[in-house]
Formats: sequence, structure tokens, C-alpha cells
Amino acid sequence: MSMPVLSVRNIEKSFGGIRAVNGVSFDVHKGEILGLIGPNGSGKSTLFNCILGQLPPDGGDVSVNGRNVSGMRASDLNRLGVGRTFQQLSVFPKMSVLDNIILAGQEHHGSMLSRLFGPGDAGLTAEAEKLIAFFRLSHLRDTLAGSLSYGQQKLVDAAMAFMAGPSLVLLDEPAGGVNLTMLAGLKERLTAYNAEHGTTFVVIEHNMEFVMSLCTRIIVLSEGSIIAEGTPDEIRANQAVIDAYLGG
Amino acid sequence: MNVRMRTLSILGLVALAIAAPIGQGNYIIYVLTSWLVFAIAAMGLNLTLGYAGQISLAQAAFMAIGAYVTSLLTLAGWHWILAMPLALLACFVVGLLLGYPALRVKGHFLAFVTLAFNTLVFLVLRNEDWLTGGSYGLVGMPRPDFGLFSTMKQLHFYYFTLGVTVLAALAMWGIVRSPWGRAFKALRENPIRAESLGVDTRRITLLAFAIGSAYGGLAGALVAPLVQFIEPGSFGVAHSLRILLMVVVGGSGYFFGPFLGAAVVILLPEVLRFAEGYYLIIYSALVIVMLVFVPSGLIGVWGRLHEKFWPRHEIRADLKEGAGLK
Amino acid sequence: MYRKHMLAISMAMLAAVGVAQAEETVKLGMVAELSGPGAPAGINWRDGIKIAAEEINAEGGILGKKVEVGEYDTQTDPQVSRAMVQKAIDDGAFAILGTIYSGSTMVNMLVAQQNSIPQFVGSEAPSIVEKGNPFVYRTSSGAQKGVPALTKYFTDTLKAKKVGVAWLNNEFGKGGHDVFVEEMKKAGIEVIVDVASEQAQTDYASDVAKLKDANPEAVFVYMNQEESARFLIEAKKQGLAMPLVGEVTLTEAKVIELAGAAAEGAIAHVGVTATATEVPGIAAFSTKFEETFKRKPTHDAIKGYVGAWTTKYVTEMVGEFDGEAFSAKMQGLCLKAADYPKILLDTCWDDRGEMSRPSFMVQVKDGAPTVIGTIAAD
Amino acid sequence: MSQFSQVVLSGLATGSIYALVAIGFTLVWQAAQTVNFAQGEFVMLPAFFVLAGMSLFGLSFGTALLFGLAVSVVVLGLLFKKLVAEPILPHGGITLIIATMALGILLKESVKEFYSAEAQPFPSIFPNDPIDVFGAVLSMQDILNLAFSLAVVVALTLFLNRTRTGRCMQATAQNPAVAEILGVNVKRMILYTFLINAALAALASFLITPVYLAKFSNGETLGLIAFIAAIVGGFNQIRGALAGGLLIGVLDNLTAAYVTAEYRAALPLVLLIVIILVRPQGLLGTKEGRAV
Repeated sequence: MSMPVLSVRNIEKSFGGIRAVNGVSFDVHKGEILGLIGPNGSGKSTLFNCILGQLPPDGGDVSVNGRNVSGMRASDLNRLGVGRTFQQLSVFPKMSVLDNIILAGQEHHGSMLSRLFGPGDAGLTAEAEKLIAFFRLSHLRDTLAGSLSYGQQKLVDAAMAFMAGPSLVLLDEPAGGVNLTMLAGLKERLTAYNAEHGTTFVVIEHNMEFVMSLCTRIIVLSEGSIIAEGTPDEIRANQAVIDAYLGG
Repeated sequence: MNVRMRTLSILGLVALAIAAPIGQGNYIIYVLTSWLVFAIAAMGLNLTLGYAGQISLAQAAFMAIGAYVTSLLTLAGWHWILAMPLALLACFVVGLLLGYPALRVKGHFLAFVTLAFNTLVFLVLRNEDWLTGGSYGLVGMPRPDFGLFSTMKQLHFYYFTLGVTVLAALAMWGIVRSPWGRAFKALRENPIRAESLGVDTRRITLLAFAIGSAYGGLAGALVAPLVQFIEPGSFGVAHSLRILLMVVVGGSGYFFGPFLGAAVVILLPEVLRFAEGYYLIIYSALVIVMLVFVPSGLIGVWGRLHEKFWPRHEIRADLKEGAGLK
Repeated sequence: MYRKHMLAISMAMLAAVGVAQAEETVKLGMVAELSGPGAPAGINWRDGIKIAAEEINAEGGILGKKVEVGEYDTQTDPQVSRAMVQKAIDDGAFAILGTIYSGSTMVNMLVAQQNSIPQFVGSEAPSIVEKGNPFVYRTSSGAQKGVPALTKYFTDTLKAKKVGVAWLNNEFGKGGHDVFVEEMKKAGIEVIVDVASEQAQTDYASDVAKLKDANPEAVFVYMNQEESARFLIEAKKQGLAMPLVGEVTLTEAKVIELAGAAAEGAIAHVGVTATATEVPGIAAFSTKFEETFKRKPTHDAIKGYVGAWTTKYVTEMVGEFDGEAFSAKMQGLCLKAADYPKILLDTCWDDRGEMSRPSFMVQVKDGAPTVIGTIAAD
Repeated sequence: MSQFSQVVLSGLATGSIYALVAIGFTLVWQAAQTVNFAQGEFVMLPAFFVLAGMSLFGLSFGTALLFGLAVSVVVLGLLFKKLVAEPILPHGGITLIIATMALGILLKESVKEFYSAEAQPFPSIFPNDPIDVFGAVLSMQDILNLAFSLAVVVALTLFLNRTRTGRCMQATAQNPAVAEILGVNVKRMILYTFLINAALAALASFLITPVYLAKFSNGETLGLIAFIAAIVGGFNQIRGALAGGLLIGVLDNLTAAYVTAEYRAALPLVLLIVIILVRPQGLLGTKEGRAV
């Protein structure tokens, strides 16, 4: 197989005496939609934060497209083509939808100086409008993000992660708090985006139905270690996973 | 349509500013000039606080640096037009340095650090009298002379200041409409999200301080020839607080907020002469009441009234830039 | 209580102005520190002028025109003071009375000069009269004259060889400090300890400890009122035994009120003091002031009073309202108290606006300032 | 040597006052995330309540002190919380900072206009007789100020640790949500911290004003110094505020006596900047206890 888009090797992280992540390793390849699931406290979010440089891991390495990115600042990581969303809603509420989306792309174009003296939209309006249209938000283009419904904000939040044309996107509970109709739309859009651009996804999610129908491969974490890995169907049938979730 | 309306109203305001001093006594012209000067200082702080969300209680210190650099150079025979850029540069560099604490602390910690910085600047200006004239200050700075246009007369100096203000406002307009402006706002709204979208929040934070400080320096570069006397006491913490209140009262994060806020602080006492010593009491009480009910400032008040009496179907959100403080 | 009286006075003034406007009036711009840290001085200055204006109007005004005093508050801010002098002139003031803080006077005197408007100031910083401004006149001697008057006291009375100085580090205190150090050098007296303090400083423990440790034969104390009081309280506590000598402020009524018993024995040189009741003019003014405002006049009140009266005397000598002529007349002018009683003491101005007149040494005895000696004008 | 002990002991006496003010500061910050930029004015004002009580209502000094304390607790505790802190806090921390700055101006100007612009003498609670300690002269007042402040700190610590109400207040400060679940009346606990803060400010006011004299501008530096004391000691600790207050008091005097009088005001400021940049949790603080 070709070089993995994301390669995680032996990530360890402890808080006080408690091991939150216990030597986790896995690879993600181009075009995959990988689901990362596990019961509460299994270390999913900690692992996510270690991969994204939000938390310094105690040990292990993370590479993106073959480049070691351990300890890299979030903004640099983003400029290497890694997009992400946060568990909590993270839009810029006092900026319009269009400005939210343009912001997500502007740092990838030109230099610091050209961003001061160049056009106000950094030449990104058309591209941003396309993305807004893709997420079916065109009618809300000029509305302040903060005045949208929760589900709409979730869409804007996700769209921002895609604006810079990333090769890898990490989604932290994209379905959290989104109503069913919106959820179907979100899943459909993510799948379509994946099909269209071949973008790789890593998704943390609690909503099993959502994960099972969205992902091509799933990794299950429990107590900081990987206990199972496979296609959604394999995971559904895995006794270890059932035990972990039922508190076996 | 909307854009044209706005252009027209801005042109109208500039025309008003041109006409305002005509036929007025020197005192009124002087007050109008200081309004413009403080509007520039407040405009800078509005970038740091209103757009980028970083509180600073040191704007008067940057006015001081700007004023002292300009004064020392013009007293040494330099032309203002050469001294001013150096003053701005000095403020820009010192502003960068002041930005570093902001990378580590926010909110009231940052407020106190900047306040401490302001007092330190005051102490240096007072104690290093070999350079700054100490508590006696510096006196007799010449007003710039541009060959055909000398600014010695009060009215001429007003128009000179107005020209500088318009240029400074245009530059500020350029900054806040550029991708930098968007990054500043993103820093204010959600720094972690901004960082994850490739915004170098460290650099943007430092720039927010540096540019805001340079505007403070520009105001200082104008105060020196306006008053023709500077001393450390005119740039104390109380004056920083005064500028901060201008920003907040006008409407922090709104482009025209600082002009309105400076007008309230500088011009209103003239209107409210009858209030005499009670003016500050009334003013500060009104500020508190305003912060309880409409924390977005006077422009926010106007917006609310407008909304109430002339509701519009769809508001162009990109025209509504103001932001509550965090 | 106080406010009520103020109100009464203001009403009376308004009434007077109302009548006066029917006739012709002449405007005086009273520009002073009515708010901010300088308010105590500015308010006394204003009230002294109020008394003077009342008296002048009772005697028919200046050249037959009633006096109208415009009040302008500088907020103790030099920039505002400049604006206020400009405003007073725009309002048609014939003369400016104020300001007191030297930092303010330094900047606003430029405006009066540009407009050829005579200006009586209460400031004592030496630099005021060194700018070659023919329109600025003092109402008390500058620090460079007041402090030297003290030198004799240090050399002859105290016979000190080693002295200390405790001063307030602002433009007022530094002015006095610099002159004092210079004077001591000339007199061959060594300044062995030099203690600067901050404006509004509250804790004087280390200042006094330092002085006590150095143990000079006398200490020159040059601070504003509250600072003087706090210093005296701490000095009393630590038992600072040597004479504490000040210029003007140290023995003022307010300082004595604040410091209480700690002020006992403090000595000061004062240009003019309400305590000098053997001078008839001062006694009369003092009585009138106390009746009106229910407090004792400070030397700032007397300065304001003298400034206003001098404006009348000199204008009437000139015979018309002409700033240039006024300025010419002021150069080297001497007024005798016998001929011009409201000048209170024989007073001369030199060609720079510096003034000289007899002055007093005062000591706090039994809680009241008492004149212990007179120093002739130089 | 006598100079040294004089400077240190006087510094401790002054520092104990800073500590009182700093403790109130930290309590309110912990319980309600309210940073009060008018804290200095909160110390300036109670002395004027006492003076007003004596001159307007003819109260005796002792009664006037009680009157001043009561008015302070109502105005600076209850009203401050209800009218300023509570309605503005939802608008964000910076808004509240600015509002309390405006409040500082309001209090200062009101005293100036409605009472007096001039300093006023203030009677001393404790006798002013000088006492010789290690070659230094302290007044009875200094020693009792110090003792009184220490007693207040000890009493407050005991109250917070040993009484049920105190423990509820601590729980509220650490985690209001959990405290609420545990049945603590969080709102009432927050109100208590505001009242305690006001009472501490009033006590500090009564102790220092005999020395500082009652003046409208007294709060200008005091609030800043108290904040610096709190931050230097550690913002989440009562003993941190105490240590910070004493340290600043002593260092300030030592600087003025031995290093530079011209830059004495700079020392606490430099200390503040260094501490914030190098050890933001403060000298005695613990890292977790504070969200910067």
C-alpha cells in the first residue's frame, strides 16, 4: 500500500498516575473514513488532542504524509493540510458565514504581507461560496454565524475544516447535539465530500448508527488501548467490543 | 444602494468635520483638534481591544512614547514629517514587546500587566530627566510647516490634524477589511479555533498590540505640536483609562465607535457645562448603566433603536461588525 | 454648611454680575485647579479672588467697569489648562488669574503671551519667569527666591553644617529641591541625605528612617499638604529630633489640621500668611475670608486676592484696558502698601515678572502657626 | 541596623493592610470570577462613611465605626453585587473589568464632590504611642494593625475550614456546579463572599486612614498594590494573599531605603510582570486552582 496519510505510533499519555492513552498505534490511508469509538473515558479525546498537538504526549510519534509532526503547533499542522473540528461548537459567532469560511482558507494563500495589502477576501469568495453551496448554506451566506441554528452552525464548523482543501480531516463528535434530519444531511455531505475529493477522515463519535453508516473502518479504544479494529460489520460482531461497552 | 448610502454619509461627516471649526473661537477649534487626536488613539485601542479582543491599559503610554520621540526630534530641528514615522516605529516595536505578556495571560491579568507598563513608562519619563526633561517636561515644540501651508494657526493645525486623521482612518479601514482584520476578529472570538485553521495567533496577537500602539504613537506625535508642551503627568494610567472608556462607550469593535466615544469624552463636557464637577459622576454612572444594558456601546444603542423602529428583513451581517467584549 | 455658603456667595456674585452687565463689565479669566489633585490650592485661589472681586466692584470696579470673573477648571491637567486659558481669552478676558501648578502654567502662559494678555500666576517654579514672557507675573516669590530666603535661617539661626532634604518628586517639589541643593552648596552647607517621595505617597516610614539614620542637623521638607502631614506624623512617630523646615506648605492650616500634634514645632518660610495679623490688610482679608467661607485662608487665597487687586491697580495706572501697556507698566513696578492697601505688603516685580516682598518665618506653636521672624524683600 | 529593622517592621505593618485588601480580592475572584478594579476605592470609602456618620448624624466615633461597617457591607457588598457584578458578568470578564473601573471613578468623584476634595484627619482606633522594637520605633497602632490583620486572616481561615458555611463557600469557589448538586446554596455563598470582601475593605479602611488621612484619591494605588499582592502570593490562597501583602510592603520600603527612591513605585510593577510571565500561579499558589 502507499504511504499512510496519518501514522500514529505508540502514543502514550498519563494524567497523574492514570494512563489515559497506553501506547496506541494505527495508520490511516488515503480516502479512508476511520471511526474512533469507545466508552466514556476510554481515551479517545486525549488521543485526538495528542495527535493534533493540543496536548503534548508523553511518548510516541505522529506523522502526516510521512512527515513527523509531533510537537508541531496547531496552525502549522493545519497548513500542512490537516483540518479538524472541535467537540464543542467552534464557529466565530460575530462573523458572517462567508467570513467564517474565508478565514478558514486565507492563511493558506499568499504571504503575511500580501494578506495585508491584497484583496480583502484573499481572492477566496468564489471558492468559499462553492463550499457554502456544497453544504447547502447559500441562503445564509451573510448571516452572522452566531445567529444560526445549532445544526447549521455544526455545518459551518465542518465546512471550515474543508476550506483549505486538507488531505486529512479529524472530526470530534460531529453528530453531537444535531437533530436527526440535520444528521442525515451531514452524513450525506461528508460521504459526498469524501467521494468527490478523496479526503481522508478520522471521526470520533458516540452515535453508533452514525459511525457505522459513515465509516469504512473502525478502531475501538478501551482504557487507553485498542481492543478491536475492523469494518463496521466486524465491529458489530466483536465480543470484546460488546463487553467493553456493557462494562464486562 | 447600501454602499452608496454609506459613502454619502461618510462624505457628509467629513464635510461636517471640515465645516465645524469655521467661525468658531480658538478654544472650540482646540477642543475639536483634541477630539481628532484622541479619536486616533482610541482607533488604535479599538483594533487591539475591539477587533482583536486584547485588553490594554497602556494606550496613554504609547501616546507618551510618540509625543516624546516627536518632541525630541523636532526640537533637534527635524521636520515633523520625518520625526513622526520614527515615533510610530518606536511605538510599533514597543507594542510588539508589550504583546508578549498577552501570549500568556488574558483578561484582568493582561489589564494589570499593561497598567503596570503604563506606570513604568511614566516613571522612566519622570526620572530620566537628562533625556525627557523629567517632571518639567518639554516645551516649545514647533508646529510643522509645509512651505505654503503652515500649521502655526489653530485653524490650520486643525485641518492638518483632520487630514492625518482621515489618512489614519483609511489605513485602519484597509486593515480591518483585509484578511488581517478577519484574523484579528477570529482571535477575539475563538483563538483556539483560529489557530486550528492556520491562523498564527501568536503573530496576530503581537500585531494587534503593535498596530494599536502605533496609532497611539501617531496621536502622541500630534499632541506634541498641538499643546507644544508635554510632561509625564499627561500620560498616566488615568488617561489610558479615559481612552479605554472612549472605545467602550463609542462601541468597541465598531469602526466609527472611537470617533463617537472620543466625542462623548472630549466634546460632551462642553455641552454639559452646567454639570460642572458632577460631570464625571454622571458620566461614569452612565457608563455602568450602559454596560449593564447595552454592553456594545452607543453604536450598539443606535443599532437597537434602529432595529426596533425600522426593522429590516435581512441584515447584511458583514456590515454589522461590532462585538461584545469577552 | 460649606456648600450653603458657597451657594450664597455664588448667588450674590450672579446678582452682582447681572447688575454689572447692565452697565459695562470687564472680564477676568480665573483659570485654576478646581478639580483633581490641585483642587485644594485652586479652590482657595478662587475664593481669594471672589473676595477681591466683591471688594473691587464695591469700589466701582476697574476704570468704572464692573468686574466679572469667569471660572475655568483645569482639572489639574496642563493640556486642559491650556485649553481653558484659550477659552477664557475667546470669552473676552482682559487678564488671566491662574494657574497654580507650575506644570500647567508652563504650558498655558504661551497662550496668554500670544494674545498679549496679562496673567497673574500662583506658580512658584523658577522656570516660569525664565522664558522671557513679559505677560506673566507672579503673586508670590518663585522657589528660587523663596528658598534662598531660607538659607539665612539655616546659616545664621540654625548654624547648620549638615542638612537633609525630603521632597516630593514632581515638578513642584523638584523645583524647590534643585534650588535648595544649589543654595546649600553656595552657603557651604553639606546635604548629607536626599530623600525623594512620590505624589500621593502614604507610607513615609523608609523616608523618615533614612533621615534618622543620616542624622542631619536640620531637614528641609518640600511637599504638598497631605504629603507634608503624613511625613510629619511619621517623623513624630520615629522621633525625628532635628528642626523640620519647609517653604510655605509645611505650616499651613490644613497641614496642622491633618498632622495634629505631629505638626508642633515645624518651621516654614512663607511669602505671605494669614497669621501675620500685625499687617492690617492681611488681618482684614483674613477676617472677611473666614466669615464668608468658614475656614482660614491659605496663602493661595491671599495670592489670588493680591493678583486680582494688582490687576485693578495697574490697569488704572495705565488708564485703559490694554495688555501691551499693562505689560510695560509691570516691568520693574513697585507698589507700596501705604498707597495701595490691598497689595497687603510692599511689593515689586522685576522685568521678568518675578516678585519680591517681605516674607515671614513661621513656626507651629500650640497648634497654630506663629510668626517668629520677618525677612526683608531682596 | 536600626534603620533596617525600622524599614522591615514598618513594611510589615503596611503590608498587613495590603493583605487584608488582597484577601477580599481573591475571595470574590474565586467565588464569582469578579475582578474588582475599584477595590482601592472600596478601601477609601468606608472612612468617609464614618466621617459622615460623625458629622451628619453626630455619632460617637465608636458608633460611627459600626455605622461605617454596616453601610460598607450594604453598599460595597450587597449593592455592588446586585447592581454591578451580577448583571454585567454575563457580558464577559473584560466588560466587568471596565465597569468596575468606571465604578472606581464614580466613587472617587462622588466623595470629592459631595464630601471634600481635601484630605481629612481620621481618628485612630488604637493608641499612637511609640514603642521601641529591635531598635525600631513602631506605634502601638502599627503593631495592633499587624496583629489585627493576622487575627482576621486566622479567623477567616478557621471560618472557611471549620464551619459548615465556610466549607460550602470553599466548595462554591472550587466548583459551583458540583456544589449546587451537593445542595449548597451557591447564590447565597457568593453573596457571602461579597459581604466579607466589603467588611474586609472597611476594616482595612479604618486601620489605615488614621495614617493615610481620608482622601478621595487614596484608592488609586492601593487597589493596584493589593492586586499585585494577591497575584504575587498566589491568587487562589488566603495565605498567599497574606504573604504577598507582607512581601510587597517590606520590599517597597527596602527599595526606597536602600536602592532607589525615584523608582520605588516600579518595584511592585516589575515584580508583577515577572511573576505573571514566569510563575503565573504565584509564589504560594498551585497551578490547578486558577484559570488564566
